[in-house]
Amino acid sequence: MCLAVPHRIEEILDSKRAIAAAGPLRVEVRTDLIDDLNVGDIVLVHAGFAIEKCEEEDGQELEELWEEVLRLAGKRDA
Amino acid sequence: MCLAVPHRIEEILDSKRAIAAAGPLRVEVRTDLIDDLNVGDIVLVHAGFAIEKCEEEDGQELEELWEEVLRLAGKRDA
Amino acid sequence: MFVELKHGSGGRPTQQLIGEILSIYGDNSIKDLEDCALIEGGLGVTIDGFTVSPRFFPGGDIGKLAVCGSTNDLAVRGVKPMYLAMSILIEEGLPKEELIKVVKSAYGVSKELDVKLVAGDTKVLPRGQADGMYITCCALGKAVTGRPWGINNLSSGDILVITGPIGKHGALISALHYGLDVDQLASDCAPLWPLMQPLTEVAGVKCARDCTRGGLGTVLCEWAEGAGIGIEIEEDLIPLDPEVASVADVLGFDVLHLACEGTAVIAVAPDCAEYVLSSLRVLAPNCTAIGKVTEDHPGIVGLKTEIGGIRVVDMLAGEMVPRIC
Amino acid sequence: MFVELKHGSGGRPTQQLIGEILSIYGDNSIKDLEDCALIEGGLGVTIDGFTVSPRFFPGGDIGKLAVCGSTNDLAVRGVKPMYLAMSILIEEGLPKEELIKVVKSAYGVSKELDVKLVAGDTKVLPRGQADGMYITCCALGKAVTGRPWGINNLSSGDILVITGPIGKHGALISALHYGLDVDQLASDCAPLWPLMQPLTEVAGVKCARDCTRGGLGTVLCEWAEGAGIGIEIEEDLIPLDPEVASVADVLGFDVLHLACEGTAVIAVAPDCAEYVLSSLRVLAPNCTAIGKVTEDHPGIVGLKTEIGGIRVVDMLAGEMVPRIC
Amino acid sequence: MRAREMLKDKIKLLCDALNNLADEPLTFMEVCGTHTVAIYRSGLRSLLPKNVSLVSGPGCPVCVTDQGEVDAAIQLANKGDLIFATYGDMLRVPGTKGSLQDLRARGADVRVVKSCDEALNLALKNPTKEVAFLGVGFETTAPSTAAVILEAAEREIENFSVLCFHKLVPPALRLLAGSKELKVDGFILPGHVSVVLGVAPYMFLPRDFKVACAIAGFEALDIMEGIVELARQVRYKDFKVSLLYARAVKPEGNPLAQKLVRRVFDEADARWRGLGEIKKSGLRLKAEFSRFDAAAKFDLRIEEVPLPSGCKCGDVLMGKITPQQCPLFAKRCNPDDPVGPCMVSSEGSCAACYKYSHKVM
Amino acid sequence: MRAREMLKDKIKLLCDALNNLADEPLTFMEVCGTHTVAIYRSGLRSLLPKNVSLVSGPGCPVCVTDQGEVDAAIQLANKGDLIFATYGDMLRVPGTKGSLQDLRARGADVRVVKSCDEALNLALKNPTKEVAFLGVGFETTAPSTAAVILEAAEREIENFSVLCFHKLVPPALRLLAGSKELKVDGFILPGHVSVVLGVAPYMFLPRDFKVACAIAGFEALDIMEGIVELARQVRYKDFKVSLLYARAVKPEGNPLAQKLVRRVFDEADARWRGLGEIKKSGLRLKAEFSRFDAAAKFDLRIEEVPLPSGCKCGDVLMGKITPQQCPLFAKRCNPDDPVGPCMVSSEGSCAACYKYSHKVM
Ligand code: SF4
Ligand code: SF4
Ligand SMILES: [Mg+2]
Ligand SMILES: [Mg+2]
Ligand SMILES: [Mg+2]
Ligand SMILES: [Mg+2]
Ligand SMILES: [Mg+2]
Ligand SMILES: [Mg+2]
Ligand SMILES: [Mg+2]
Ligand SMILES: [Mg+2]
Ligand SMILES: [Mg+2]
Ligand SMILES: [Mg+2]
Repeated sequence: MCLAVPHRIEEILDSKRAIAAAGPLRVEVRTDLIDDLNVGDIVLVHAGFAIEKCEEEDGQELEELWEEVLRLAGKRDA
Repeated sequence: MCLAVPHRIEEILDSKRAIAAAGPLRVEVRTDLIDDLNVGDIVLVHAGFAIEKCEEEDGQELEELWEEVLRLAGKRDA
Repeated sequence: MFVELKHGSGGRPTQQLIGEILSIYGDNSIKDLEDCALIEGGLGVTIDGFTVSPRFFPGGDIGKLAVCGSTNDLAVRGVKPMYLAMSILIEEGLPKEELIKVVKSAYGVSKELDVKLVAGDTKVLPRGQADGMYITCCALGKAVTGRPWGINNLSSGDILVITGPIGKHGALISALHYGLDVDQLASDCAPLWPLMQPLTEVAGVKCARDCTRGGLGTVLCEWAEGAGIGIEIEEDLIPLDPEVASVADVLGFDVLHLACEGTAVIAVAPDCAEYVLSSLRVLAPNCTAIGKVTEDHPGIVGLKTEIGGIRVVDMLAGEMVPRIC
Repeated sequence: MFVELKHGSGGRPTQQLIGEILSIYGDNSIKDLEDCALIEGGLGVTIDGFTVSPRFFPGGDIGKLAVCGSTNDLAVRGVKPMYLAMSILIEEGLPKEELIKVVKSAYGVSKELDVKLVAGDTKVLPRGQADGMYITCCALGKAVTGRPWGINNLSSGDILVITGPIGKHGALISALHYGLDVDQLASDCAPLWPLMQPLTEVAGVKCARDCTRGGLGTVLCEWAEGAGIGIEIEEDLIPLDPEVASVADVLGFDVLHLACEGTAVIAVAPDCAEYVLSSLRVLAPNCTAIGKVTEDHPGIVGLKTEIGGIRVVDMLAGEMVPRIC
Repeated sequence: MRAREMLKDKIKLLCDALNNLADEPLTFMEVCGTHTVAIYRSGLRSLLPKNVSLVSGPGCPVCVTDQGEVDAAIQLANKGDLIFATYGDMLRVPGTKGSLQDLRARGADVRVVKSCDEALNLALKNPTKEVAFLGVGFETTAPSTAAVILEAAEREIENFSVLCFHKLVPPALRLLAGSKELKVDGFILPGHVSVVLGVAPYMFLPRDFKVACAIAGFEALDIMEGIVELARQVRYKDFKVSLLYARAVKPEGNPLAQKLVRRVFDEADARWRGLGEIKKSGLRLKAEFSRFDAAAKFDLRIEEVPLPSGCKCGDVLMGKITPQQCPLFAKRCNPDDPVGPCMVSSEGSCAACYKYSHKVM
Repeated sequence: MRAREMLKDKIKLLCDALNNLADEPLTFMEVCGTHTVAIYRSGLRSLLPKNVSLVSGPGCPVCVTDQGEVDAAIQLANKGDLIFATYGDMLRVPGTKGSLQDLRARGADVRVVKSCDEALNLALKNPTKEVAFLGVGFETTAPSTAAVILEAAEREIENFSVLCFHKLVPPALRLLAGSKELKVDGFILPGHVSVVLGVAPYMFLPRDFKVACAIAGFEALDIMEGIVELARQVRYKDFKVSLLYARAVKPEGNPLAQKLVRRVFDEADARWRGLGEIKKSGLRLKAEFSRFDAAAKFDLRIEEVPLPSGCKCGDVLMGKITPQQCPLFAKRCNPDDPVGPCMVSSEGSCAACYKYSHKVM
């Protein structure tokens, strides 16, 4: 549906534009949809627009799922 | 200066245009510069325009010249 | 029906178009699905048109590409490149220095390979009837292998070796075309004969192919379909530069369909795979075995993925355009 | 400096451009000024790009032209055409039927000559980067003459024979290009090998050339300059169709610069001129002797005109454009 | 190397868990086409237990763009002296008479852009020409179209317009979930749409229809996690919208993007290819921006057009049949010469299926 | 065959007569470039007695178009979004910075037309573009330009204009005949110019300057006749304008063509390349047609530009020197890379001379 690739913000050009890098590849992206953007932020880029910042954490529901998975594997208690 | 090639009028298209043939070659020419044009007329065509009708006769001065030439060749009396 | 860009992408529509042309020629043509024909006297012949845009790119230019591309088609059949015939179509208005620069690049590779230019032609096209310049190169040479390399030699158990990371040329050209900025990316454009020559003495080498238009994926599909064999390769084993992976990610391309211009896949009998790899490694340190020929699923290329799943690899189906989804 | 249309006209600017390219290749090229190179094993090689517009014309099409044009370059060196390598550049949007029609024409000539298509390539270019389609043909064959035909054989006294009326292809294409209507005009596009083959057994045949881009005048200048001999031809003897004369008149062209695509000039020793003419006459009833090679004025082609005057013939100097004066 | 081993270990654990959890036949639908492609490309299906199957939903903008909409796009692109800008995805979609790609081959000025922003730049660079952009896509793409239209309005750019066929996912999911013919036990919800929407718009699914739901990312691992979570919800009857893609999706979505969309568009009824008209499932430019509406500007009529005869795209999109069950699949309909839109986009269900599995290994 | 024999017989008779008549060194000037080409192409010079020589006059529109005029043409052709139509002859004429051909190679829309009528058709076919026609040539071509401008006016065509550099032959002949440096015994007058002008405009030549004059056609035979007639006039001191081309030229010329020219143009001073300004030797559009004047419409300035350094075109045009006497001839200046305009047109004196005789046979 919507191919989006994480990019790292390298340089903020103006309130609507930044240079972002997907690995070794640098592109100009629109940043209209993101508040409070900083160099170093990881953003998802879709159709030339950063649509969201990415976090490090997996979130609670994924953690719970993995607890269940490990439990089923006999590596965690029920 | 002004490359002009004799063409034969093949077909009159309108008051300003005719189809003319240079040997086996047919072209459309403008005829604005010629009065009283008829199919079969031989015209000189320069830059897409018929500029004059051609006559069969060589004219008096050319005939006189040839008399002189033949006279000099000893083929005519002085 | 019109000819469309997809017919030039190197994938299945291209194969179909070429098939139609060959069917007109019937028996008056060679239809063995190889990139280079072998005619009497062990002479190898190949021809290719080069229209790359931009004409100058990191790693090469259209002149270097033309000589590499045409002689590589000889090299992968075990044919030593010896002669070139080159035809150049030039758009009116091309700066003369560009032409000279391109010819000098072509000369550079020719000299390196000791290939002689024996016939040439130039035509000039009115402005707007070409994009700068196109080159067609016909390369000729002598087969030096015992038995000619070709897909008919492929058999179950053969090991597939790739000489280096895939997709560099295709990724670079796509990046340039679509305005992506990748400093570190350069085309792999290079002559393959120096790599292939030592292999011509190895009896176990079966077949090789430079992975140009359509990429590694398309070449392997041609092999599988043409020879009626199955192929299995492993994603984890295929060398891939991160730049190429990024370009493919961002534009939505499959790296298996990105063109190489100096990288070949080689099928070798299992007992000499190690020898071939060590021989290649001198000039191609990143060469590696990526899979094998199987009896199973004839006509089909299977890829063992990163997560251990299996999927089918197909030829490129149309024009490669960047996608949002 | 830019490449201009004049560099493609076949005359002196074309020679100069090709000279510059060859000088880059230096010793890595053959520079013998022939249309077809002879390499080891008596193999003849030639390549030519074909970009004719319109693609279909009375007397032929780009496919027929490509096979005739390339194999003719072999034929005029006494090389029997045997193999073809063909590369087609196609503009996106070309109707497929046009492509098929063109390939069928190419096949027609190939079959007539018993020439085999051994290598092929197609590329598709984005709309606006080509004018429909271009073909590059590389033709290969075996030299069957005792000594190779070529300009080095030319010597004083040789008789120059033309195989038919000159300038038909050039006049036709110019007429079509500039919107002149000439019903009876057709290109002379035809394979020359059937004419040349019987001559390969005649020891006195020295040299031949198909009078393509630049026309008979340019070919003879190349001979005179290349071999350091003089040439004399007679206007009255040169066969010329009235259609061609008319097109040249109206556009201000010199018929000696109009291209032929199935008409050759042949230099033969005087003692076998009659034999050659009678042999040619079977297939080329309008062949005729038009002049001779002389010791006088080396490097220069002289034309004895209709009125008995003498003038110098030069290569075509630029692009041929219609003139008003 | 270490990372690869860890990945394989994790996949193994998930497979084991799935085997354990899935004690009855289960059918899950991945709504999003990008999931579809990732599933095929990773060979993930080959790792699933026999009783777990995946069907592909209507999550590809190409596939759901109605044929009448494609025809309107082609009609517009075919006007002389106009630059028609489109995402590459739409190039090959067949309308009633050919595709944008065919038009381009015959001389129309059709340009592939990677973003709506590039289309606006084309308008700036070609001030004497009209530039029309084909606005397709879901909640993910709509905000970028909105941002560009706002910029065009601010800068008073007059030669730019958008042919706006954006669609909204939740109304289509409601239609699917409510269908009697559809038998799915859970949805893998679209990750990037959720980035914009957040979690709330899907809550009706577990609540009203008792189906399992997981918002998942696009790596094979993410998807596998999603599948295991769906199996877990079914097993424990713990139906909810589980957010497994918290790396990118915030529960509230992206409010800024939502605001931009509301600023520029109104919700409107829309026709989905194969599904028919769905209430309030599309976006229409507000009156205030109607000068950027290409359909109004060029007086285009968007007609209702039947699907090509024999094409079962509607059923495929609904998950009612697999692509292989369409009688045209891999015969008259293939990626080189697609009949229906599902065969066009490489993430269309039929194309993905063709590419990765029509040959049985 | 019979015709060829007769032709050769006639030429022989004319040569004999010339030998007989020319009892002193004679120099004749062919004014017209088409004569120049015909003379070279027929090898006629090789048949003349040693004491009869021919020099080429200023009769090629290309050669006499002033460099400032060429620069203006190039300036105009270089404007974007304009179609510049020209006779093929002008394509290679070098201006101060390159030629129209160079411009075209770099992307300007320069079209070769065979007539002014074709240029007008271009304007009709490209209504959104300006079409400018480069109007060069003498009395022969001016009537066609006039006719087309009248048509454009009647049909109210607004995107068509003419950059008008037409020149008139008699004023230039007066300048030549009056020059002290010029030593010619007779003029072969231009046949096709005479078709339009008739005989009267040349009468001043025998009357005021005691030079022989013959109006001749363009076949080698015609020219030979002209030369013999000139020799005859000198021998018998019978100076007049002898009309040997009565097949095409009427004594009164073509009154209709003359009328058209008067209707559309006024006489004006004009600059001739190498000769400088000559009073009333050019044609300017009447005020009534000024909307078709490209120079006015596009505000072009026609500057006075010196000839390229070393170029002796002026002296060649005046017949003061032969092309071979120019130090650049066949060295820096040749048809592939012309320095002066006389080397450009194939009927330019230098080009004709280069082509047919720079190699000494
Ligand atoms: S296979 Fe083709 S025709 Fe059938 S549903 Fe898919 S897209 Fe439509
Ligand atoms: S040879 Fe060239 S430079 Fe000399 S006068 Fe002629 S045109 Fe001018
Ligand atoms: Mg090849
Ligand atoms: Mg190749
Ligand atoms: Mg190859
Ligand atoms: Mg050639
Ligand atoms: Mg171009
Ligand atoms: Mg050749
Ligand atoms: Mg040739
Ligand atoms: Mg030749
Ligand atoms: Mg090829
Ligand atoms: Mg075109």
